[in-house]
Amino acid sequence: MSATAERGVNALREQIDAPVASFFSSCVSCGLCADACIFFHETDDPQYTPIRKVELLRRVWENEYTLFGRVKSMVGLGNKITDEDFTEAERLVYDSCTMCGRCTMVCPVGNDITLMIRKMREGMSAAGHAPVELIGAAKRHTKGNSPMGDLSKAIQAQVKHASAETGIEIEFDKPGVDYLVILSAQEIAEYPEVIGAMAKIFKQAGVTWTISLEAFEATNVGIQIGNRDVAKYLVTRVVEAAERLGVKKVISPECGHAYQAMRWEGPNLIGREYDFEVVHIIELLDQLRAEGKLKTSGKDSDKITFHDPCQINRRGGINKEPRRLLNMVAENFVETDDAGTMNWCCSAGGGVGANERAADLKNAAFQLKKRQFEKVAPDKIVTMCAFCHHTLENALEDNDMDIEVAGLTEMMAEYLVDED
Amino acid sequence: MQNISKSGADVVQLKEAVANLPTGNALPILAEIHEALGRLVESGTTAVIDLGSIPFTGGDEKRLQEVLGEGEVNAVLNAMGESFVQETEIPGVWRVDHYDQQGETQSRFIEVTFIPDILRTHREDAVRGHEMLAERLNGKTGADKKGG
Amino acid sequence: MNNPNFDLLMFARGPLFDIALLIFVAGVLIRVVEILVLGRKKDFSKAKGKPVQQGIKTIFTRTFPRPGAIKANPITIVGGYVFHIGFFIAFLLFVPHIALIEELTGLSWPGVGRVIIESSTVLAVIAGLALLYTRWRDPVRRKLATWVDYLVLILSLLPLITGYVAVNKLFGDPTFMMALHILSVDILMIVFPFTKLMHAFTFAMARYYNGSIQGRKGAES
Amino acid sequence: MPSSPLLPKLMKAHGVSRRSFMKYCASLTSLMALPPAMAPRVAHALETAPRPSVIWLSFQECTGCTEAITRSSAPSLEELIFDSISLDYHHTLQAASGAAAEHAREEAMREHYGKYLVIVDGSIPLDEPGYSAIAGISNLDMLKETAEGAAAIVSVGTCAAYGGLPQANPNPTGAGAVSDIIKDKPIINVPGCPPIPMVMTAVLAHYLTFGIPDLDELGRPKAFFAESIHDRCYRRPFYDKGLFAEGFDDEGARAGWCLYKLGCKGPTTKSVCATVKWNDGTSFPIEAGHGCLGCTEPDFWDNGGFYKPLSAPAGNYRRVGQAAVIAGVAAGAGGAYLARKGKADALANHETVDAFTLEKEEKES
Repeated sequence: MSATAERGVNALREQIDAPVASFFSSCVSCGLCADACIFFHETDDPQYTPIRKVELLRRVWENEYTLFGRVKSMVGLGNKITDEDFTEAERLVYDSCTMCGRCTMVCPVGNDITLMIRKMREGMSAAGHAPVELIGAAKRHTKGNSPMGDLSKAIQAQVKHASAETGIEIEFDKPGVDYLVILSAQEIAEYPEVIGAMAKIFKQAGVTWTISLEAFEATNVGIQIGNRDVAKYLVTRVVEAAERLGVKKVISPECGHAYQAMRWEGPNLIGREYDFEVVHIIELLDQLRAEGKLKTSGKDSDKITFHDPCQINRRGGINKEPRRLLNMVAENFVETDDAGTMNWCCSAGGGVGANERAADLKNAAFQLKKRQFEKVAPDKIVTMCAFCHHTLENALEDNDMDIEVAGLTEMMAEYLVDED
Repeated sequence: MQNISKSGADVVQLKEAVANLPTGNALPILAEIHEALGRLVESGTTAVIDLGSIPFTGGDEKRLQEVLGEGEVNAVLNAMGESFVQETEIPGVWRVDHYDQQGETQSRFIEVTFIPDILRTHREDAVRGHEMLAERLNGKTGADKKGG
Repeated sequence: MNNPNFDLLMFARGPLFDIALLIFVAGVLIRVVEILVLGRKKDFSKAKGKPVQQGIKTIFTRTFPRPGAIKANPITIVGGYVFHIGFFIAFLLFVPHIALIEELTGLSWPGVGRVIIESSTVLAVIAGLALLYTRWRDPVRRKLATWVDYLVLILSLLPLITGYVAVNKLFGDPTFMMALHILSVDILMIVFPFTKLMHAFTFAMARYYNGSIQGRKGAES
Repeated sequence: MPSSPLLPKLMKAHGVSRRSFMKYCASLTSLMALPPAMAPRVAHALETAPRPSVIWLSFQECTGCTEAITRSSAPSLEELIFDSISLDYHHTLQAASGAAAEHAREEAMREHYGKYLVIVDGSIPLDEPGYSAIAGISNLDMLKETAEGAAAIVSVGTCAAYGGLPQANPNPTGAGAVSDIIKDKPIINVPGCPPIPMVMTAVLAHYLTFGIPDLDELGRPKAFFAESIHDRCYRRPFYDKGLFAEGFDDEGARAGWCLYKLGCKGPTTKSVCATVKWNDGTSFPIEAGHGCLGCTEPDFWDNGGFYKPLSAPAGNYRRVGQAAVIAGVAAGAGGAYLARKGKADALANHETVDAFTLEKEEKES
């Protein structure tokens, strides 16, 4: 076994806790998680049964954390993990899993398989088996300030552009404001309209905010790779910036894994509570709506459907908020099958989108979304994750489907009451 | 200690519960009787059913009685204790119940026949009767021989 | 002179039961302690929902499948339900079993009649055979299965089958069948801590953790 | 002594009519659990059967079996059966005593060598033959000696049949059953503590008329020991409905519910108690409100307690259960220590990586 493989096994060892032990003790191999998985659903290949994807973690648990497993190892029946095992697991742990969390919802004994995939990726990455594209992104983000490299110039240009367009001044690193806005690289590069949209909404609602040039990037490739050291390093940048500025809250943008990274994993990565709160942009918009600070006029007459980002709804608990907002501005809002908590993944979350090796699987998985959209036949799909937005847009185009995709914040801003 | 009258009542209650509890065995017996009666009519084959060979409680007995009813013949045998031979309301179906001298049940049968064998005078007894009558005609009184 | 069948019965409910009980109780305790001591790190994220409440709630709510699940896996879900319910009716509501539990623990509750017990047993066995079938024929379950999965399912069915045969005297000497029944239970108890049968205890922990993890985020579970 | 058929003569002497004999045979057939159609064959056999010599040996016993058989109301079927045998030795019943009594036994053995019937009640001490002796002869010797010329042996009562009470744990005398000692003679076991008198006489009647009856694997006549008491019990419907007495004086007991939970051994006990009943068909233990003790089964004294439900474990489960908890917690704590240490070591061994050390190292060869 190579030194990195040993490092991987040790990382798996570190990850095992009472929940994991109770999950593996409870699994009865019923296979019900298979149908919850978009990759199994679309390929019918039993190797994609979710619980199978965490077999290495199970082996470490059995060998090292159970008395009977230890006895088995002592008499030579133990099952040592090799480098080949890690290699074999790559396609299961990275290529055919978006960590969408549907399996976690259907497991009759309550196993959080998605959590275990996350833990598996700790071992995989430590063993040197993370997808090269994700490692590349990690390097870029570490060296620069975003997984796409150095986006300092880009963000300044986009903010300048938004200021010019909206006539609202946006100041970088402004102390004394309530909110710090962070953005996903996808937004900065592809959907910068969101900056102007937020500026308009916040102005109307009287929310004071800023963007930090030190830490404007919300995404955290460490979470997707599944490496806590990398993830900690990246999240620390934002935490330090926010605490230096003394903001009350950090706004997690329309990005799925960034919400997980910033709000739920971050404090645990740095091992303490934050001095500030983290709120998702849609949560904040819904709160402003409830307070009457978000006023819109007019409605979009298009047939609109909503795509739930897994990490924000199913694994993030933001379910009703976007629908309340959408109903303010959409005249003809229809849901797809399984919408809400059990919505299907866009097909490329959890690092799958960046992973070249997984391209075919990704396309196969999208067929499910395609059928769902075809059934509803919307004019427009609204979502609240820039990466879902990006994936859907490209996949729809590849599949010759002429449906517009939009971000929810942007759409809300479009129908904002013009008070001036 | 329990109140005596109360426990006495309990015993009575239990006895009654036991005595009247049907096991449900009357029904198959009745079906068997019906079939046997058919054979008797068709081919003259007789049949005997031993009521002691299956659990048969007071409740079952009652049910049997209800269906079969009471017929025309009612004979009492006095042979080592009493025996009751009764034709039921269903001609051809007889109840034969043997008791010992103490009046305890010895055996209980249903006979499906034209006449239960036990009612007939048997040849050996007739022979003995022939001898007895001759003795009596020879001047001896029957009285001193009685019970001998 | 001995009755070998009775001797086997006495062995099954005597020394072997003691051994089985020892292995079962000690084994389950070891397994549960082993899980609990691993603990989990304090979660520093600020809870949005109510993790403890939702954890407890999920222990119960996860009993019911999500809409549409039955259509995708009818044999596993319906069979699973019928098997579990039938097994527990036969196990927990048959009075001789209650008498056993009362003897062991002092706890007692009313039982039900033979019709319910026996129909439950028959249904549970049929369901168990269906589960065995789908484990063997369905590609997903077949690939997941190890020989232990088959063993455990068969061992769980044996007490039902032998019990039914013994009580109804279907074949074999009833005392011998009763001995086999108790023997099968002894074996089930012995293998219990070493196999997936442990889910009977740990499912509550797993569901609790699942519910509390989701609950912290205010998400459904 | 005449070995010609005695019964017809006897009946004639008593002025018993043919009709009485028919009635007797019908009842006897019923008692032997033979189909009623067999009655004429029973009658024929009784008329022609030779009167056998019977030697009754009593060993480690309580005389309950003899009491039972002689306490049936007289004159009864039982008595008639006894009238039709020649009871040449029975040390409780015989008038002779001392040397004369033993002489009678030896005489009968000599005269009817190969033809006489031996009835045994009581078990035989094997540890030390001196534990039980008659006229200076140990039970073991007397049994062996008497059995040698016997046509068959009837072991009456559970002690003779299976060892019974004397054999109960810890079996201080090393008591054994007749069948443990005698291997070369037909043995009919009529177990029970005591056996039902009618069953004893019916077995004798069967022996007299048709010879050795059909026996089960425990040497018991199938006619009387083929079915469990539970299957023939009038309380069975309550068992099926799930209605059980919880105590001897609760509502359920008063209503006559099933006694399973009070330790009734009916389900594992084969006997005709529920149908033939006791005291001339008056009642039987379950009808009297007490569970069956299982007295027709081997080792019934040691089969898990009279008042414990059959399904209750029979061993030392309470102590075992406590031991299991202690062992479980101890081993669990041990396992826990190892697991925690393993995890602590893993955390201590954590090699912090960054984006640039995520790639796999080349294997060093």
